[in-house]
Amino acid sequence: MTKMNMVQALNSALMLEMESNKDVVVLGEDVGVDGGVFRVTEGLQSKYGKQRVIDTPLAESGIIGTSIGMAIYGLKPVAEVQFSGFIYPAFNQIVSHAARIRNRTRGKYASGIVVRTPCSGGVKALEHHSESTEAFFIHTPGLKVVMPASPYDAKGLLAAAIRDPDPVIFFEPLKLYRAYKEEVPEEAYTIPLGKAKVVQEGSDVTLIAWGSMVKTCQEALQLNAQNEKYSIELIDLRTLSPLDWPAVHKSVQKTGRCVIVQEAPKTLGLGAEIAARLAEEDLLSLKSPIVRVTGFDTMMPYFKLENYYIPSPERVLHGVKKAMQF
Amino acid sequence: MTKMNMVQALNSALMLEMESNKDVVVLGEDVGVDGGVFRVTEGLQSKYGKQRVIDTPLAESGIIGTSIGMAIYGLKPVAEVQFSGFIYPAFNQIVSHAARIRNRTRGKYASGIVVRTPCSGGVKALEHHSESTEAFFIHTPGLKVVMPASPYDAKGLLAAAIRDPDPVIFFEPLKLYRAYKEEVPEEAYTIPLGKAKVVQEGSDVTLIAWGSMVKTCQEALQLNAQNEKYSIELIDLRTLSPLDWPAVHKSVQKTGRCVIVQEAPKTLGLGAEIAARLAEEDLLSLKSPIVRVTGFDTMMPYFKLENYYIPSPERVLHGVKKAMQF
Amino acid sequence: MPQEVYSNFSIRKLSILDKDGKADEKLLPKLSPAQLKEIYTHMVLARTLDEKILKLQRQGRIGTYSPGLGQEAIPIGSAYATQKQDWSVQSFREHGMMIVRGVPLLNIMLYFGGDERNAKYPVDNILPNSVPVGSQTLHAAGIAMGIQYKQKDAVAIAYFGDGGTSEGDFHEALNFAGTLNLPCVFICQNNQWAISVPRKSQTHAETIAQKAIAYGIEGIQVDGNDVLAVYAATQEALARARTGKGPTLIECVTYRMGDHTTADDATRYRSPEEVQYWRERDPLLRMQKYLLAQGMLSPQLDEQIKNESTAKVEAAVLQYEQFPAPSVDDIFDYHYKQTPADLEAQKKELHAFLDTIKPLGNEGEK
Amino acid sequence: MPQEVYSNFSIRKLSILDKDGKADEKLLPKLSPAQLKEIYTHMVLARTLDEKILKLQRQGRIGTYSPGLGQEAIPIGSAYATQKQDWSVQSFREHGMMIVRGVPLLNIMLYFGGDERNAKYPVDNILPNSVPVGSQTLHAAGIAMGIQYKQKDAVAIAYFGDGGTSEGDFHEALNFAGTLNLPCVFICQNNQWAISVPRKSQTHAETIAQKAIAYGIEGIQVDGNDVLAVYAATQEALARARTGKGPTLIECVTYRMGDHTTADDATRYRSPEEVQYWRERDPLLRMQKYLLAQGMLSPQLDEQIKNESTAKVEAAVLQYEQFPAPSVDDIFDYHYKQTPADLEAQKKELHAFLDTIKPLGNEGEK
Ligand SMILES: Cc1ncc(C[n+]2csc(CCOP(=O)(O)OP(=O)(O)O)c2C)c(N)n1
Ligand SMILES: Cc1ncc(C[n+]2csc(CCOP(=O)(O)OP(=O)(O)O)c2C)c(N)n1
Ligand SMILES: [Mg+2]
Ligand SMILES: [Mg+2]
Repeated sequence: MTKMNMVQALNSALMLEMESNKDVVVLGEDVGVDGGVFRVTEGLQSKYGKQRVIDTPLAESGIIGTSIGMAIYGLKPVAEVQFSGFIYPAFNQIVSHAARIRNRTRGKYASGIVVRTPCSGGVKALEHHSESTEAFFIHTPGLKVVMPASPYDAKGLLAAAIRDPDPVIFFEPLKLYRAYKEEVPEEAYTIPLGKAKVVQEGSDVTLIAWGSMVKTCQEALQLNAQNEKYSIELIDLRTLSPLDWPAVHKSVQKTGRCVIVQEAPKTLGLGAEIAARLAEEDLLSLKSPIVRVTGFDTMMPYFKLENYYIPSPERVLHGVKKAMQF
Repeated sequence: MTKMNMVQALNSALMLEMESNKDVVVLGEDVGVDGGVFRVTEGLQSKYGKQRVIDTPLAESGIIGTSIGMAIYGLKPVAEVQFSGFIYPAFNQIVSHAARIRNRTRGKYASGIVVRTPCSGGVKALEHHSESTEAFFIHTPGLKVVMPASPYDAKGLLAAAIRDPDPVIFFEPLKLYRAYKEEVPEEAYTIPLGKAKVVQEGSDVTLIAWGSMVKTCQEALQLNAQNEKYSIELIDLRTLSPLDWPAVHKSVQKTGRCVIVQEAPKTLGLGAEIAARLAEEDLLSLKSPIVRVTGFDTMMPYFKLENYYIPSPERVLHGVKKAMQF
Repeated sequence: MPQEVYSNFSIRKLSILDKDGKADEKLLPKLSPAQLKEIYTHMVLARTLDEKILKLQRQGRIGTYSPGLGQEAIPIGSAYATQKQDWSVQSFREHGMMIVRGVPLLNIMLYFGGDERNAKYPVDNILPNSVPVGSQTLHAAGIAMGIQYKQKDAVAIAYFGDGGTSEGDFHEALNFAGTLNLPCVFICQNNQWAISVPRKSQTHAETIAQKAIAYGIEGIQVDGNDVLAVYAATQEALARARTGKGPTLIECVTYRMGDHTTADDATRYRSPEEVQYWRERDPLLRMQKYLLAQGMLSPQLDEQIKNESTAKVEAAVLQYEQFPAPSVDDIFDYHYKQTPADLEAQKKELHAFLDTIKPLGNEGEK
Repeated sequence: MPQEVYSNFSIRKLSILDKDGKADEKLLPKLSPAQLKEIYTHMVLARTLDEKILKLQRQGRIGTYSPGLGQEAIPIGSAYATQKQDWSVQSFREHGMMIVRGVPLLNIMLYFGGDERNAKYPVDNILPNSVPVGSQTLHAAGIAMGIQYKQKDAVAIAYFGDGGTSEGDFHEALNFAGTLNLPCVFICQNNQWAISVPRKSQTHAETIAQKAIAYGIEGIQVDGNDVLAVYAATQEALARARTGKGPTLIECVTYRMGDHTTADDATRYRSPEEVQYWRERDPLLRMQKYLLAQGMLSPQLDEQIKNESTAKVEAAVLQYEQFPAPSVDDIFDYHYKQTPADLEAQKKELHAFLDTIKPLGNEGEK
């Protein structure tokens, strides 16, 4: 065990998966000599060579389209899109091909690529560098979508994504990259895709979050511990598609209240699907209306105002109170 | 008044808007000499010339990107994307630019383009030709999203979209293009964006649909009239973003039951947002769980199986029964 | 402005059989009479299949179809130059390539019959029809990256139309291929039209071949109605790619003799004279004339080849029409290696609903 | 394979001031001494601003910054050739263009201060920074379509980097411009690097200029550290576009003397020798030497220009730092011409929440 931040944990996962599987190749803009603009791929090229860690031309559709080709050929490409706000040029390749090759060929070929991409705000970046774009991919059949919330999970989930036979969009909340360190095993391990984590148990209300909002919720729990002292159950979804519905269902069956925290714009963010499922399947268990604490239906504002956009611990607690005081 | 099918109604709207506003230009693949592969733009080029009705190279990002430039310059481009399954190459231009130019320049410039695109299935087309992609755009702040369900609405909504100062993604359900004719005024008129239509009043349950699902629901109403005879209120959303929430709210307040019918994949289709809003704001009025009757979380199957994917009148009624018999 | 010329570039052009089937002897590729007859036989089969599917479509027995009429020399000449380990990445007008590489006619028909089971080909290294124009070129580049990484003796061929060269993905594919020196061949079927848009409205470049210059790679323009020229140019490009000398863009100049698809009516936008001009340059007739003149083909043998083609096609039609309907489970079962629980639940729900009603029709089986 | 040469193409190259500031007299554009001094003054101001913002960034007084250090000749030389009605469509390294065209320094600083109010420029026909690489080239093409439709005497200029030429949008923009014969000029700031990726890993083409051949349009390579060559080439291209003769691709060869942005550390991937080589080709020093040698500039005047620049920049910094914080309403109020009801409700909800807590900090005002 050693202390790692999320960048180190991700880097460790890449190192180990490349070590154990010669078919894993890494490609993207600046992933080679520079080690990625956030250093997640640092040291990979010097260890595994330029044929396996490829600095591509600046073209996201090219990166994903060629990754699909490599996956069909039998390799396991781990592509980096430098920021999730730059994934859109590759949208056609992801939605029309990566998500569909297996189905289109009745399983003869598959495009089990991993697309790593930093996401979300909170680090005072320029426009397009702080986007929360997960909903687009959750709505797309054929993909899996993952977003870790801690260094430990990041390493285990990335390893699982790389070993998974299906295409995975792997979001890395850049605010968490260097936010803190925790104990992370040096050896390889996986955390199963599709399984949420109960971060804290509670009985009054279920709080659902993913990515950097998990940490925000943990801060909200601390505020709560000082004041209201509600018994809050916090769930970190970890995998956003397929959703761990049983985990959500079980918790809300218990608490009867649900607050969903999401940084993305409100309308048709993942919170909508969770609320809808609850309204379909758990209506009678609900003691109070579902509450969504989210970004607004606007673009992420430039950084002068981003802290008003991104749900804060205070805003989360405000939402919890709303659910509790109903 | 004269009888028009939806293609004729849309064509009439384009003819009239081009007539009254010299800044309206039409561009896309095959929109000129050929009049569009569905003939929606038929006769425009011979009437308004090649400078105003432009057959572009085969490049959707190019079509939308140049439309944005024209809109910034002060024109009103009405771009056609040949099928909504081919809108993805333009996704970056739509999400990163069309939706944002006004905000980015604090209103100095705007990109009030109209993107017309046929959508949805039911006509035995090839892969990618039957997609329901509206959710991607509803989740994107800065856009408006419209989908007419009748010839009359198609003409009025397209005229309104062209006169609207904001970017509008205008979906045309291709199954309805020539499905039937109805009385449509020959002169210009508009139907306001953002307003739903109560197609039929009822008191037992609210049925919400858009695009070609409205017709499917109308067929379900006929089946219902023969058998169960529930009092069903059918709402056609017409504009999907911004959503006419007051219309939905008012109806569900009255009926206490809600069935949402959508052809798109279930997860994070627009139905999710409507259900979520109801779970947030109308929980106490709900007499039974929300029901979503939708496409599945798969790609639209090739046409041999498409009739099992697209909600049928029978499946809609099955959903209504589920809500009523709870 | 005064200037200094910095660099010069040139684009080559190749044609071997002229429109009357006379060959430029010194350019003839090394092919035995048996091989030449085999190529011709493939062309006849492709044409026969094309005409048959068009008929089926008119009778409502198959869906929208994109004929390859008049373009047979390109997929067939190029595929004939490939080796088993090479990859063919098609667009949607390369049925001739599938024929050469051994994809059963049944699979070709199933695709246009709206049946997803079409694309599980019993032969390898061929990707299915790719509808989003231009996008498949990147898959070929990616496969070539795989070949390069594994140091294999194979090449990836991408097919696309003149319209396809306008898409951003075409650019990115050629740029990746040039920059990474990939074993890749890009074959443009320049059939003069992208639905109703003529070649000159696709690009202001005089040739498609010269687009190679933008990527610092080889480019050549070939008479695309000359199966021997297509074969020779592909052969050369494959050899170049196989020996690490990088990618080639081959522009094959041809003509779409039919409508864009059965949903199209080409008389709306082009003249009968133009069609007639190209009919006189038919790649099949040209090869036939050549073989007859060389004594490699007799009218009797020709007749026999045509009869055999018809028989093959009719047999495939029978197979197609007797093919059992797909199961509705097929909608769900191939999206993931292991179908997620929620999707399984959706499948169950559909079954439960179907149990409540009579079947919708004979399109599928539950 | 035997061959016939089909077409020949060539690419021109232009350079006027050599690295020591000596001019090729016969190539000199017609510019008065006052104009030459004005160009130089713009260059000094751009450099002064750049250095100041870099300092502010290190002090945490402004956000991530993309310096234009060493590339001043391109945005300034090209913008100096424009007329008021022309459109400038920038990427994110064209501060010099904004200076020439009259955008206040305050606006430039506000952008990097994360303040959306930056881009409401008081001067017209300049689009704001465009971050998604390559995408803005299509906006320039679209504006040119507008100009063409309205038959106006204007031209749209698009700026982008060497990296930008790899994106599909670049391809589509040049292809639209060529095909539709648009009044458009494409200016590539080829500064040898796209973050850590060197030019040769962007494309296998020897020059960026030769990419013009793919679109059948004019292409020229220019010494991008020579403000007079940039001016002359732009002038020529603008005249061509203005008279209906179509678009031009201008490759300006330069060097990114600083880090990619303040978040980057270029020493990780490039050698000090390379940087030194280019430092000796500094566009600013070159112009200074030329003007001194011509007697159009004296050391005193030079000093004065520099002092005035510093004063302007300091004044702008003061403005920037005293600029009132934006209102949280600004998050909501500019997405639509008229804000939809649901969005107004979200704004209200935010206000209601903010009323329950103390302010988060001084980033914004409710
Ligand atoms: C991205 C995309 N846009 C539009 C279409 C609709 N479409 C199908 S084929 C075609 C024309 C293709 O022309 P070309 O590339 O020359 O190929 P050809 O049909 O001539 O073989 C168009 C516009 C599509 N399939 N994909
Ligand atoms: C579509 C997209 N992908 C990635 C990025 C991240 N990024 C910003 S600048 C840059 C390099 C740009 O290189 P170049 O075009 O040569 O311009 P330069 O920075 O050298 O001026 C990259 C990769 C981006 N802004 N947009
Ligand atoms: Mg074509
Ligand atoms: Mg650069």
